[in-house]
Amino acid sequence: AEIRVAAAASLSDALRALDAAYRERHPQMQLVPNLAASGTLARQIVAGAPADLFISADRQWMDHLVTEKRIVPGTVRVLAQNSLVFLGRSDQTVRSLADLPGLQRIALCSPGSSPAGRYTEQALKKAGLYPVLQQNKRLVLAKDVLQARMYAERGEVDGAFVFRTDALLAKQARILFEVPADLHEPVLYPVGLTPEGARRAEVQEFFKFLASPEAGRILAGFGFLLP
Amino acid sequence: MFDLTATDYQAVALSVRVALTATLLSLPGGFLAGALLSFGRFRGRALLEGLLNLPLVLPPVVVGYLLLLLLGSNGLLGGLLAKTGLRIVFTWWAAVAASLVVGFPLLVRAVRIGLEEIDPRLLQAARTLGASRRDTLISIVLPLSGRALLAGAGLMFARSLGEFGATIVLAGNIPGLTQTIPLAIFDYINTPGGEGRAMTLCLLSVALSLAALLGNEALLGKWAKRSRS
Amino acid sequence: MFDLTATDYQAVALSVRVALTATLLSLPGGFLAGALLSFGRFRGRALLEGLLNLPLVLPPVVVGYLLLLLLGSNGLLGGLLAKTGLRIVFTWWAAVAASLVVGFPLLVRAVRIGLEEIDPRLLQAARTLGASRRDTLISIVLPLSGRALLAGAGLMFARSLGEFGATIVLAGNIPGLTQTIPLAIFDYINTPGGEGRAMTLCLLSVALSLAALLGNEALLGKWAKRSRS
Amino acid sequence: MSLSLALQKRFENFRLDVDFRIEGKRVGIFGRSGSGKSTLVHLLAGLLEPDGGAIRFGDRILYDYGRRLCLPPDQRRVGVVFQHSHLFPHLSVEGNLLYGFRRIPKIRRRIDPADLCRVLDIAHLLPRSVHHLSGGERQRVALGRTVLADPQLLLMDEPLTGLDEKLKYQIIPYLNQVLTEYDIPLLYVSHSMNEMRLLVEEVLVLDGGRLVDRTTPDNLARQRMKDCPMGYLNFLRLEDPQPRDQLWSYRWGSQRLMLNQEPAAGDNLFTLTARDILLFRRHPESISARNLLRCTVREVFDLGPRVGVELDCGGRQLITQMMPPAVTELDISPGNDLYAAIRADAFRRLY
Amino acid sequence: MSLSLALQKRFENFRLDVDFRIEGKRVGIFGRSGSGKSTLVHLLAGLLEPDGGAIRFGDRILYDYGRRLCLPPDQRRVGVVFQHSHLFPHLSVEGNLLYGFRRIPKIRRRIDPADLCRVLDIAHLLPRSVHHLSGGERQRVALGRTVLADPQLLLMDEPLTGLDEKLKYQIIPYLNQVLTEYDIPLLYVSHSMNEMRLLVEEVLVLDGGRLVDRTTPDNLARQRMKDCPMGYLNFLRLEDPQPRDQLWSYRWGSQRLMLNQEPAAGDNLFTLTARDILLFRRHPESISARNLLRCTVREVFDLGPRVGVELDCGGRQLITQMMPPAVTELDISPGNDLYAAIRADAFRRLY
Ligand SMILES: Nc1ncnc2c1ncn2[C@@H]1O[C@H](COP(=O)(O)OP(=O)(O)OP(=O)(O)O)[C@@H](O)[C@H]1O
Ligand SMILES: Nc1ncnc2c1ncn2[C@@H]1O[C@H](COP(=O)(O)OP(=O)(O)OP(=O)(O)O)[C@@H](O)[C@H]1O
Ligand SMILES: [Mg+2]
Ligand SMILES: [Mg+2]
Repeated sequence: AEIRVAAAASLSDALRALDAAYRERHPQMQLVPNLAASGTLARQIVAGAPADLFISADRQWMDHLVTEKRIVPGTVRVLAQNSLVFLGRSDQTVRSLADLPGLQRIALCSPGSSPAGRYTEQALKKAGLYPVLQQNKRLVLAKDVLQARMYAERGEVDGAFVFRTDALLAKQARILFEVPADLHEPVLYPVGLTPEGARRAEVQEFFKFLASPEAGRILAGFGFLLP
Repeated sequence: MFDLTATDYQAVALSVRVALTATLLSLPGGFLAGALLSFGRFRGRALLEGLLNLPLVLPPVVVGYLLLLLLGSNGLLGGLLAKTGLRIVFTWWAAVAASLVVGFPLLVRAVRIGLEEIDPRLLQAARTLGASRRDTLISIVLPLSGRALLAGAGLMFARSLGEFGATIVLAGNIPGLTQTIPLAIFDYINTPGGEGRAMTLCLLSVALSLAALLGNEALLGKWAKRSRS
Repeated sequence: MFDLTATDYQAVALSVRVALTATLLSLPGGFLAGALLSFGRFRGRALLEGLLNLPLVLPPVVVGYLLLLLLGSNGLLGGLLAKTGLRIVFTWWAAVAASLVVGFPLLVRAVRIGLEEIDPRLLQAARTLGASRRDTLISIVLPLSGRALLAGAGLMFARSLGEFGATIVLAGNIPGLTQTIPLAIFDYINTPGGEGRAMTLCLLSVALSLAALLGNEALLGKWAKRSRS
Repeated sequence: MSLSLALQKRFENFRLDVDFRIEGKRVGIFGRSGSGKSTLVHLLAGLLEPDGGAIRFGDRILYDYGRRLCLPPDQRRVGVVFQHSHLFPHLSVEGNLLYGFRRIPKIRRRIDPADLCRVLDIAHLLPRSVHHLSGGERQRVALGRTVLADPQLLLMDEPLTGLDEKLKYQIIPYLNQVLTEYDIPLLYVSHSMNEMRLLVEEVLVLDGGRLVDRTTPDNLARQRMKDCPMGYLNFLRLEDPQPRDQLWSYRWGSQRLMLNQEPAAGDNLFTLTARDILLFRRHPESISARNLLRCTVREVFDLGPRVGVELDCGGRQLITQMMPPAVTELDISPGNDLYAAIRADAFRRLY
Repeated sequence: MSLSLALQKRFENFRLDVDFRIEGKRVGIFGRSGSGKSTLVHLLAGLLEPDGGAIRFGDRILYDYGRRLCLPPDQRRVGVVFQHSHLFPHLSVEGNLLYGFRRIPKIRRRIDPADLCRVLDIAHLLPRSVHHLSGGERQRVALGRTVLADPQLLLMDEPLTGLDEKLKYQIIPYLNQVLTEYDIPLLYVSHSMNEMRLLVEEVLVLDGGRLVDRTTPDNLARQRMKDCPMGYLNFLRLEDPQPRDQLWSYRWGSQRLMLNQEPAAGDNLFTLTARDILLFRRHPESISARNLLRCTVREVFDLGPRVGVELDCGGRQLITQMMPPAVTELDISPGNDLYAAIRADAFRRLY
């Protein structure tokens, strides 16, 4: 049988590993992933997309679906956590948020469209840096984390705010510093079942697996933090 | 570099199927719409024109959302279709629908340019020989706009191969089912070390459309320039 | 519903500026490329054709990425430009460049359809009257492809207004600097509850292109059908 | 045909305003370049909408401004052969020929395409594309195409202009035959007086968009005798050829004429210029001319410096011309009898 | 002009293969529809590439297959007036006329556009668009456009076919004048014998893509006397008109002729059909004809059933025709003297 998983694109690799691990135990089960931005997935599910399980990169979209009655409220829980880091070329000497005003171009994800962006905005605002950087047009808003990382890697920007898991995949760039966790809401990946999913026993089964230590190990292997 | 997986091949096959289907499906409508806009004199012509061009002006993602609103199982048309047991969203037909809507304005415009260069005296001659308006459209205008239709079809096919934004929203990104080449590329870019494969897929896509375009050109060449008498 | 912010207005103004600039800049090249492909018989014609159509086939994001590789500060051309103090990436010129590359194949194809419908006997007449090949191109072909150029320009303008994928990569999404309408829409649409504003911007965009298209139509109408003698 | 029309059409630099009624089966439209002939043809065919007026053909109203009625071209059953051929470039010669024909219900088809092709000498072109036909070939195909569509009224706008003389005179009798056989009325635009006289019964003369004269082609030819290098051309349709004395004797009305021309299959139409006719007041005792006809003067008319004389020869008309002194000398006035001498070699076969 | 060409060109259903050399200034190309006339024109102008052969014009090589040389049309300085006008639709009449003219270096411009417009009667059309010109108007503009481009060789492909007779004969003398004044050689394609005789010195006859005859237009006209309804047409260029006895006396060679035609400004070119000439063996005592010329038989030639006679009248040539018995009766053979009678009203003004 198929388990239809709508998952944020940043989880695609982890999901593939989870699928492989789960199939060893349940060879008859097949994961059918639909990978896109959380917002896209949420809207698809609202529009009636077939999905059993939704893994969002963001609380907001999960809440949105709960209010739209497309996610069963009691099933929502946190699958994994992530943290925000500043990624840049190795030759950069930036050490903390305080060094940012000296930079020319800083990439972050668009706060409107991407959770990473929203967290970054919160942190920068809390640190009192946002208005300055914004006014001097230092901020380049990327569509998503991938694009922000790509700017950093190619040196188009002096640095980019991305998730830790994404930063670990960088080749030319390295993590310059971690953004203090108290400057923004926690970065959570909530998972929840749709009403269709909640009705299916095999989906419940997989949902349980996601909470298992084995699944936790796999996620940790990709750099995620466990709740 | 050419170590493509089974799903990659599926993506390629799906892309070709989707682009071809979208192109073929759109030809009759494209010709009619072009003819309507070129020769028709009716109220709301500007509106129709605007509506047709909408998909060109809007970001494809938005087009995808609007289509989703329309065709989704809770949507206006989707609800009706669902009653007949038809389901478009998240099937490969959704990819076809996305390509169709996004590429249609390109086709129509190509057709119009061709139509407007047809010597009206040929149409006059046909009318005096007893052909009605519609008959003239089919027996004279259609064959004479063959080149333009072909050129538009080439455009449409290429555009369909590259269509991403509307497709990912309307069809979802489901490997083997709705994952066309651009979506697969998107996936690889999201994967560490996937760049090589992404590149391979890009090249494949380019090769495909080049082949299509060259075939198109060859056909165009054969099709003598013949809208003149 | 019409509570647009200042940055929204900036986005609208920027979009118009970008689309207009891209369209105007591409016209001469579009005409020349169209003429070259229509009349030229040279080696590598197929290659040129393929290259020109590349932006059509590739997902716009990929096009943006390739452009970034070329024009980025570490890119092939970008490095050279940087030495002259010119910077394209993350400026509004990047948005222009993205629109230009993505819309160019559409323009060229429109021009070609027009060119190929010109009565070759007119060109023969011009040659026997002492006009060289180039002279004929300018004094006969160019004015006679005015309609096609105009139609292509309309297409290009509309496509530019809707261009998202390549722009966001090459120009970044910097409010007030490089944020065009589609980028703004993208932001709103990905925010729960942002639909209203996204819709408003969509409507604005559509209105803009409708106005452009209608102006285009009016011009086309004036421009009598005259590639026949 | 009974065609009545009152039409106005205004262009920037030109205004057509006509109002007339035609009863004949064959009518010509004559006029200088730019006088509005082609415009009239387009208005009649429904290809151009008039500014006002009405067109009635038989009991059908083709156009009526007052009643806001304007039949589309395909419902008028008015065939047009244009000045330029306007062949369909995507169809073969055969496809072009049969375009209109195929659109007639089978039971109404009356003309055999193969027949027509033979006469127009285009049978060998049938499978070819129309792209590289020569000028004359194109026009013959266009002609065939229109006739095969079996129109109730045929408009022709200088259709034979591009053809060489021989072909032209080969086509005319066939056209005549088709039009008669299938009873198709003709409105024929041309600059050629000969074509007019061979094809039409009445001529409307346009000038500056107005009807300035309506007359018979014969009369028109008489009027234009002085402009034409050959003078007036008499057309004689001769019958019943008999060989006699190494020549041929043909019947013409109640008398016989001697010609040096062999008869041809079909019609025997000959021309005789006005200047080939010698007049005598009394029977000349001996004359080398083989034909000496008794005839009566019907009419004497002015021709600029010369004088035209219309004779009645046994019921047939003959026109000749002379200088004013000769008129007095021969006492030529209506009702007087004369002798007309014509050489056997003066006749030219037209077809 | 000294034009030598050897050309081959093959189409699916047609093959042109010619090899000739022209020395005259004015040459005509005559032939039935589909004989390859237009093809030859296109090859000469460089609009169609031959399969092989060579074209040499004066000391310039326009094409040589062996040397892989093929001058482009704009470097050939060969002007073409096409069968259809091919006016540039985006230019006004004036823009069309001056298209080639503007491309000549200023110092080389020799023809005054205003002059030409007057003669072609198109001055009033100048500001108009070319879209709604009538057929004749279009062709006159095309004619003017080509002449204004000042070609070294002018090719004309049935350029006057669409014009009415009057206009045609108005244009010919001017064309003659322009060609003479600016020394432009002419290659003229037409079906019209009269145009040929008025414009060219030599005629090449094509048939089935091959040169089957080359002759003078006069000879061609003689050969075709039997086909033509009017017989042979003598062209007489008369000079020094003097009024006499209510008529006009003109000088023709060493003698004078009486005509009833008033002189016109410029040339006085008249036609006289072969049948307007009466021959007498001895001086007829009295005759109403105002002209009685002493002449010598130069040549007697066969004309099917009839006989053509070429006369020498005081150094000028006159051609007439008669039946064989009359030849014996009048003892017509080369060298014999005769009298030719011509009526004063037998002459027709051409221009
Ligand atoms: N659609 C139009 N718009 C403006 N002027 C026009 C239009 N059609 C014709 N004319 C003008 O009207 C006049 C009459 O044109 P028309 O074609 O009827 O002449 P015609 O008698 O057929 O001449 P020809 O013998 O040369 O063919 C011309 O002066 C022409 O320029
Ligand atoms: N490009 C071509 N391809 C094939 N056949 C051609 C081509 N051009 C001309 N022909 C054929 O060659 C023959 C000669 O054509 P051409 O136009 O030279 O005749 P023409 O002597 O000018 O006749 P007309 O007096 O009717 O104009 C015709 O049978 C024509 O169909
Ligand atoms: Mg006309
Ligand atoms: Mg020809």
